[in-house]
Amino acid sequence: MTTATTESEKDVERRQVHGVVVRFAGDSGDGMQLTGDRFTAETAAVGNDLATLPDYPAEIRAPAGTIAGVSSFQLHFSDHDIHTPGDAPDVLVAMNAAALKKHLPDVPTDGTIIVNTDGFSRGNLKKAGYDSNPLEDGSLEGYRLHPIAITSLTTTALEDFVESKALTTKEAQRAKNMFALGLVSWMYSRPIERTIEWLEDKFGSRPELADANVKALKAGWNFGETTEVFTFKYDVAPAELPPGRYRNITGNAALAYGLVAAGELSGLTLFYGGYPITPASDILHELSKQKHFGVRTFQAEDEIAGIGSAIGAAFGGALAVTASSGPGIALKAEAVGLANMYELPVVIINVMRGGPSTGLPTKTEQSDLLQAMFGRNGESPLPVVAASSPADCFHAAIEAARIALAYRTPVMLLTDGYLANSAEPWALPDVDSLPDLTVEFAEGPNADGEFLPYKRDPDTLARDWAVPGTPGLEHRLGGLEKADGTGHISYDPGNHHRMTELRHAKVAAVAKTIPDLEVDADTGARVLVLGWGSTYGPIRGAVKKVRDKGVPVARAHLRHLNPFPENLGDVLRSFDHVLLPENNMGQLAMLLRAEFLVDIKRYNRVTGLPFRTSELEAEILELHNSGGVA
Amino acid sequence: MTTATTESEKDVERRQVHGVVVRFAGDSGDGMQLTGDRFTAETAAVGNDLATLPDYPAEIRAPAGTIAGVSSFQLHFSDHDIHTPGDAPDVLVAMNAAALKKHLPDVPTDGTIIVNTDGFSRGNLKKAGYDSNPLEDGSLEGYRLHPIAITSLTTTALEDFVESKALTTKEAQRAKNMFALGLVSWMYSRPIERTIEWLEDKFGSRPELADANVKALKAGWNFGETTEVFTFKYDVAPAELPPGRYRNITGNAALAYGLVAAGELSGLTLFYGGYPITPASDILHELSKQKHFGVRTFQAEDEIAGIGSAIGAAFGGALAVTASSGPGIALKAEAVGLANMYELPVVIINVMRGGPSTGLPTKTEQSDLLQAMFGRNGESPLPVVAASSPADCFHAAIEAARIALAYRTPVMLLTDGYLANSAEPWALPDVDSLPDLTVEFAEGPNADGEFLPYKRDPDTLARDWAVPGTPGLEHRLGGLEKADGTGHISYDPGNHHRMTELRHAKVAAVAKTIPDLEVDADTGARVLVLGWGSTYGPIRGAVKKVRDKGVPVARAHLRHLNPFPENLGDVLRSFDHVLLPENNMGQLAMLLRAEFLVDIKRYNRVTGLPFRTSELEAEILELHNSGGVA
Amino acid sequence: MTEATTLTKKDFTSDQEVRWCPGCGDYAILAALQSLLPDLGARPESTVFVSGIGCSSRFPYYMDTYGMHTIHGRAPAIATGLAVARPDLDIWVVTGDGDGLSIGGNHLIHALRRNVNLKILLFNNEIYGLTKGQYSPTSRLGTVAKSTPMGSVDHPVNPVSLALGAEATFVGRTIDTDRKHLQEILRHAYEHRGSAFVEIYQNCIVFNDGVFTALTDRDAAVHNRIELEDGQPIEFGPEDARKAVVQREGGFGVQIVDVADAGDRTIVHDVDREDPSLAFALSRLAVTPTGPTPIGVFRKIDRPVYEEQVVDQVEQAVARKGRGDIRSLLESGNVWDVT
Amino acid sequence: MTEATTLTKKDFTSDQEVRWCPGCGDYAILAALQSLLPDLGARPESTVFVSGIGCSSRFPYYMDTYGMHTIHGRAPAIATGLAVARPDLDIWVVTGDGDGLSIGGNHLIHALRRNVNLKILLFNNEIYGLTKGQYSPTSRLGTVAKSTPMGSVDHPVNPVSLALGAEATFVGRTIDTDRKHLQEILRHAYEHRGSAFVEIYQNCIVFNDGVFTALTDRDAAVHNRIELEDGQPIEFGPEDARKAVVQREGGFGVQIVDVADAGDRTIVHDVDREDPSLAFALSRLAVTPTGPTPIGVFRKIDRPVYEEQVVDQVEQAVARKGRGDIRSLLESGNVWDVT
Ligand SMILES: Cc1ncc(C[n+]2csc(CCOP(=O)(O)OP(=O)(O)O)c2C)c(N)n1
Ligand SMILES: Cc1ncc(C[n+]2csc(CCOP(=O)(O)OP(=O)(O)O)c2C)c(N)n1
Ligand code: SF4
Ligand code: SF4
Ligand SMILES: [Mg+2]
Ligand SMILES: [Mg+2]
Repeated sequence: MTTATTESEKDVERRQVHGVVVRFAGDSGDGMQLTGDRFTAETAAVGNDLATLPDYPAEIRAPAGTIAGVSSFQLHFSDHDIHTPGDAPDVLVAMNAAALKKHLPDVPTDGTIIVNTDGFSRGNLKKAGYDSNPLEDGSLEGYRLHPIAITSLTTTALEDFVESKALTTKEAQRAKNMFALGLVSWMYSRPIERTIEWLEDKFGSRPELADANVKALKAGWNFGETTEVFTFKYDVAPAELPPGRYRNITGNAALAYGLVAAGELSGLTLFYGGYPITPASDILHELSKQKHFGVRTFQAEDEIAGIGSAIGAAFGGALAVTASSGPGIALKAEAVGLANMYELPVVIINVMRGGPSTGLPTKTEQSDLLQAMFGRNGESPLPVVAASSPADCFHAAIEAARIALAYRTPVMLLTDGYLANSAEPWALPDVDSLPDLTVEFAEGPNADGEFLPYKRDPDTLARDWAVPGTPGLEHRLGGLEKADGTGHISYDPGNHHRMTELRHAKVAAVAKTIPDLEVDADTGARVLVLGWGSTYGPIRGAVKKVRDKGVPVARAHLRHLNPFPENLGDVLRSFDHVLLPENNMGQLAMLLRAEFLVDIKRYNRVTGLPFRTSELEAEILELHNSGGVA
Repeated sequence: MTTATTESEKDVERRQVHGVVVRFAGDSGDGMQLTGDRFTAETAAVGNDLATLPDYPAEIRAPAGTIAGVSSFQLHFSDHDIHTPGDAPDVLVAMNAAALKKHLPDVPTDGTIIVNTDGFSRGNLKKAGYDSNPLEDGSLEGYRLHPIAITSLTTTALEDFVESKALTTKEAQRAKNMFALGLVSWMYSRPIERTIEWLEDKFGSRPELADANVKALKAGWNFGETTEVFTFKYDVAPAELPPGRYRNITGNAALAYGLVAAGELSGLTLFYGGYPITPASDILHELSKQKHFGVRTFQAEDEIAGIGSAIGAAFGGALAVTASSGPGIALKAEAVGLANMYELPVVIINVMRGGPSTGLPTKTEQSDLLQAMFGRNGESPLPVVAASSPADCFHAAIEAARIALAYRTPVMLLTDGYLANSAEPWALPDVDSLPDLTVEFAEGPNADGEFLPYKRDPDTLARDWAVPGTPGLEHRLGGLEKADGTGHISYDPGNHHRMTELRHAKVAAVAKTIPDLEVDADTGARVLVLGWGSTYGPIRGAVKKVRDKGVPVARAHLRHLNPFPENLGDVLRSFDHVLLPENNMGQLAMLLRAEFLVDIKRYNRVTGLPFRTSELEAEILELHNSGGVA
Repeated sequence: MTEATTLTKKDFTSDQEVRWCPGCGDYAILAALQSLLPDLGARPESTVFVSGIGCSSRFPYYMDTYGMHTIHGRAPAIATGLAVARPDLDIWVVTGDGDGLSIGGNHLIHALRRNVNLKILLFNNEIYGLTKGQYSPTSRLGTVAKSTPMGSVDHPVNPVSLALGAEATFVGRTIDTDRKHLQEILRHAYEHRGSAFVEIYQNCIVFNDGVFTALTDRDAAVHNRIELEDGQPIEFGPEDARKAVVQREGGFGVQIVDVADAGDRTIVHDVDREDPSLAFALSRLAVTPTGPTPIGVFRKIDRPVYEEQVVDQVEQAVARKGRGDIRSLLESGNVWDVT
Repeated sequence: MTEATTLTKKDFTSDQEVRWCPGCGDYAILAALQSLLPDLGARPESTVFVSGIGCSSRFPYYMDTYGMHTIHGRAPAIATGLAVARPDLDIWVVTGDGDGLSIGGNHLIHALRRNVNLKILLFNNEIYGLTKGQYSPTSRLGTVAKSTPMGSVDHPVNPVSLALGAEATFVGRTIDTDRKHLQEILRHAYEHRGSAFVEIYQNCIVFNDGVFTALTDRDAAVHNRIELEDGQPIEFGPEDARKAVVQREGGFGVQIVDVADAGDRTIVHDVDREDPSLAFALSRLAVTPTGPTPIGVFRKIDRPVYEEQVVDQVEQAVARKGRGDIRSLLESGNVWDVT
């Protein structure tokens, strides 16, 4: 992990490393997510490539000091291209006993552990379920352990504030996360200037809090610099990223930006109707800040009203969007069918989480693919698109909007809890290169002086879209089967079969406008690792490891899950083995087997966490070395 | 069709035929469904085998006299085993011009047509879209046409009633369907005594109406007997049905009876919570009449409350049932997931209709299979059972209840609009032969003095079911992932994967208690015709036709769609071709291809109607004669 | 169609065959609305009818305007999205007692409290017509219907009380066959800015004939129709048996007395008071319309319209930050350049 | 546990760690109920807590009774099924302002109108706590929350008014931190036969701290708490500034005046009048609890309980037709024998 080169500077030795995984862990109230976010920002500023994994307890605050209450944030940064937040932390910062207890199993035996000894009171130990103090009973032998009284050091640093009553003791203690951040920033040579600016901005209305936090931050930094505890610090050189302008972005933010962009690119008003649900709520939050783009957000009374309002807005000529997570998508099913029958564009986003039922709301999973495909009554096909990385959510959103608008169809866009909350550096796209999504509304009769709302474009099979306000094109839509062309209610047997086929054909027609699946293959590769969605990072990481061992392998990643790219069957048949890792029990595998009658080697884990590269590496190697053709 | 033998009796010749298909068609207000029902009852009394196909306009009354307003009822009866209501009517009774216009295309050119000439006024012709009167313009040449002024003959027969003001003219006219029934009953030598009794019973409170209807009925009969119009009548001998006690039954009634029986067999209170929807409402209606079985029915405010109430009742220890059709099942999806997580028995019935969306509410379709399998968020497997004929709904309901209770799981039971409303003679089962469904509730601790609600039976993997009121077993269920055993909330990664696997394994375990798929195969059969659900009748009919041609063929029908019978893969692989006709676009075919990687020849039609035996016959023959192995 | 044209009923009548049972109350409502719309100055191209599922919900097909026949119970939600996207349109929602109060009750109350500019017509026939006769949330106790062979045991809901409890700004009630009254109430609803909820007693001749005879039967009606008129004392009944609605004596609420006994206690109707208590009390005079029953406008107050406020915020944001630009959106937050 | 044992709070306290934020109002409600239940004579084995999703809906986990943490908004429907299947149980529903009034509003009003024997506690914190702070249907206008950076524009709903509009037979309101009042209202609710709806003002210290200070801040509370007590004149406020609730002068509804000016017009509270108009008018004194706000029992009337009537019909049917028998069911209608 740390192929260390050393140079010395003053009495602190500097070691050059290629990549590090740091995990901050503490109580929900300890501000670990914020610490992680700031450390990420500092790291981005250095120019490293990075990937993050926030992990917080399910929605309710658990009692302070318990394992259930532990919140953590992991950051992987490096001087080269990376794709995952890292399998195991090189450095664990544990702010209390519960944090140590929960995360220790993930730390390799030679890993570094920084513990806040003030979080190891008798009460803390008990709440964490420790019988004896691990800091004292020798159970941490082998680890590079740094026990530091972070809370006390912080309050000492902030004594003046407390004495002058500018701060309560509690407020002073709460700055301990900044101490930890300062220390780790020193360890990895991260600049803290931006964090200082950020603190000053954040606490603008309470400058004493800003000052105190800055002081704690600096105290942490200085603690590293001045004490004997740390005899070396690390440097991680900037990664050689392609030139461009970069920012960090989480999946949900990128998705929201993609929707805003799609609104601009289409020239339509962006309408978002939705009901809060973890982990999709941030899309609503983000969009509600973008009112100056003309975005209209509607927090509906439930998910059905969310998609209902979107359908209404689509009828009115808006770019209509709704988002939710699995349980909410289930509720939308009937209305998705209506959009299907209406043949109106609606983008439906599912930020997938652990299921079934309420499941694991804050954890990631890919188990709603078949729901996306089949979770409605009747033959109700719709295009399905998936995003593969946090930044990719931007482009996936635009692609979903493109299909919806061009084909007049509801489109299901799949992301997940991991993509939603993780961050990565994003090379900002050239805005001028984004696709043109403009739509032409019907403005007059389309058939001998009449207007037939179900008259179709011969290529896309999209029907004409006339919006209220257009004189002469008055028409009525409904969920009952409609006569081809006129759109009137029809119970005719032949018409129903024909319309059913047309709805399928329209979705199939999307394939003509999607690129062939690209395969990144080594010569001699026997195994193709296929992925979709958020397994992109872990698969790339694993494939790199395999390649680093000199083993040839191939890799491909699907953006479109319905319809598939036209070359997919050929691709699958051109390798001895196809390995398909999914964070579900084999949902895409089922679709592929049914479609192409090819065997697929499944690798399925539903743990609420993304794959580790190491487990995938092992699977690839095993398959590569296995005999014969599957 | 009518391999006629003739004998003479008086001046009316009697012809012996093996089977006849009669279709009554008229305006929604003409009482065609009632006429059909009575004709069915008479036919059952004669001991013929029979099958019916009611077909009425979508839910709203259409304007009188229009094609949209035509309602029809088809009855197929014979002296041998039959399985379908017949492809084409031998006799069409058309009460007005619209009825003729709509149904004429189905009548073979040598078919018999009885028309009510009073329904061919200028207005009638116009509403039906006739430019000239088909009774006069020669366009019906070739058919055996019997133009009869049914309405006038009826009112003439009832003159006295009108004169004495016992009846209005309108009421007198409304009895015309009884005239038609009397006539057709005469034609086919059906006894009308029971209908007379029935009329007397039905109009008990208005004896003058009963008398009038009886008089019209007899007038119709006498018209056949005395006029010169009909020179022969037909006899259809009783079918050689297996000995036993018989009754006619529709699918919805049989289903309701099966549920009542399951309640009795399990010793649990039957609770039904549901919201009306075509074509499932009759299950609620039927059950609400069975209160003397202790059945508690709850007409909920919507479908979600329907299944919600069922889940609550199941927690309370009832045999809990909900039913709906596609759109309503879509709404239940989220709650089905909850039942899945709770691992409580709930029988969920989907009487499938044409989709997507509101679709074709009164028409049949099999397009909700994949919704049953996958229409929820997360990995949420559940057993799926389908009924194959109206009477089979009784046994399918008991089987669904058996699985639900034994495995503590929601079970999806699929029937469809065709099964729901069609009738067939049913050899009543021996009540003592019905399975024992008794359940043991947990009554005390199950693990070292503790009660673990998620402790499982090692065979079935069913968890222990403790109901409120039991002291000491207090426990809480929830939709969040639960720890194996204790059922407490658990976010543990490994536990989630394990529980996901357990939920799959539990459903898979059902396979151990279901019989192997039976194959009805001729030696030398190359083609296996596989079916599920209501295609049973058409497939049997088609297979019989193929066999009658001396072509060997095999046939098998699935009751269990998840899990499959254990021998299914072997069965599929043991024929050159598997033909799978479905009233959807290939849903079971997809599951089979994915599961067994075998090619399946699909035959898919979604017309809102059951298959015709002739189209399936043609498919089978074509496949049989085609080269090679698929 | 240009602004200049004078429109007629025909301009609002579609070419679709009307498919209700002969004698259904829906016909009268349809005809009344088709002939009223031109008078109101409505334009077919900027009018949208949105309905759920039910006999009543077939309504949009017969109007030559834009229309959406949606899914069961969801019309108010769908119409809300349309209103937010297109505040320029005239949007009518047509629903039934099952569609709007059973499966769709929640969307209804939320549209009302938000005051979305929708004219919501609830055709109350106290039955599920389309599914052939099950009792509904407005069916009176003991209703024997398909699913209640021994009579219903659910206490019915009073749509006017419910709407008032849900903060509705406009609440009215009228009757299918009284074309004049119906058109008058619909006119008031149309002219109200915000959600207007109108309960229309509608006779289902097939499955629930005659439940409103207390108000529609000529002889009974004179005794039972309490016509609410803004600014007028609430009196009703024939000249020789005139009644008045007064504050309940020695208590709270309203009660009916002979005019002679009312003295100056007769309540003067007042639709635009902020406090809905009077309107609510009036709605309690008849839990179901079997006796004296108020019809007319119960409440009509001013409150900002939901979608206008949404658009307002958008405009304010644009005014404050300038029209958004994708490039600057992407570059918001910390950016860095790699060269 | 046998009948004889005297139960204590401990018998109703489960072994699960309570997971709310420190300082959350939910703790007080939990403790109050755990200690009240033994007093009421409730038994853990015949008590069931049913909740939806939300912070408040975690409640069942902490009660050592039977419990169901269900899905968002559906608790009243699920509890209704349980009640119909098992009328012998004590069933409590715990819900939030989002769970019970946003997604679940419809199930709530239907449970209330049916008068299912459920004790429904709505923890109103005017916010979505669990999803970290979006405004809710009870949030006051202009609430700046995660999804409303420029302030909410939806007019809030008043849970008490809504429940009354939905024909509820018991409606009460109380406050998380006033243990005595809370327990008293819960006792009344428990003793009521039928649906009892209790709105509990509950402070969300993290996302909406202090919205109820008008009633919880000691100094403000004396001026603002209008404690409704059956049979008592409605007066409130400190001795030196005592106020009374009277019929509105020259109009309809209620208003607040100085006691001195009230004369004999002070309204005497009366919970069991069939007409809910007074209760409704009282609920309008405070659309949101920023000033004088009534708490206590608004309404408590007798009406047959839904599930008891369901069971009644079953018993009547058995009495009339005899206990059903499958064989005769199958043979009902026309049968014939083939030999
Ligand atoms: C999701 C769903 N559930 C149920 C139905 C069946 N359904 C259609 S209309 C209706 C009730 C109609 O009653 P109402 O709203 O009063 O309208 P009416 O027909 O009386 O005008 C029902 C239960 C449906 N179409 N969709
Ligand atoms: C179907 C569904 N939609 C949305 C959510 C997300 N969700 C959980 S609780 C909640 C609202 C909670 O608010 P409230 O009922 O007021 O409870 P509180 O947390 O404030 O006690 C939401 C939106 C969900 N779990 N399920
Ligand atoms: S069933 Fe009733 S409501 Fe429906 S169309 Fe017929 S009369 Fe009208
Ligand atoms: S978020 Fe609010 S309501 Fe939820 S536990 Fe915390 S303080 Fe209580
Ligand atoms: Mg109705
Ligand atoms: Mg809340």
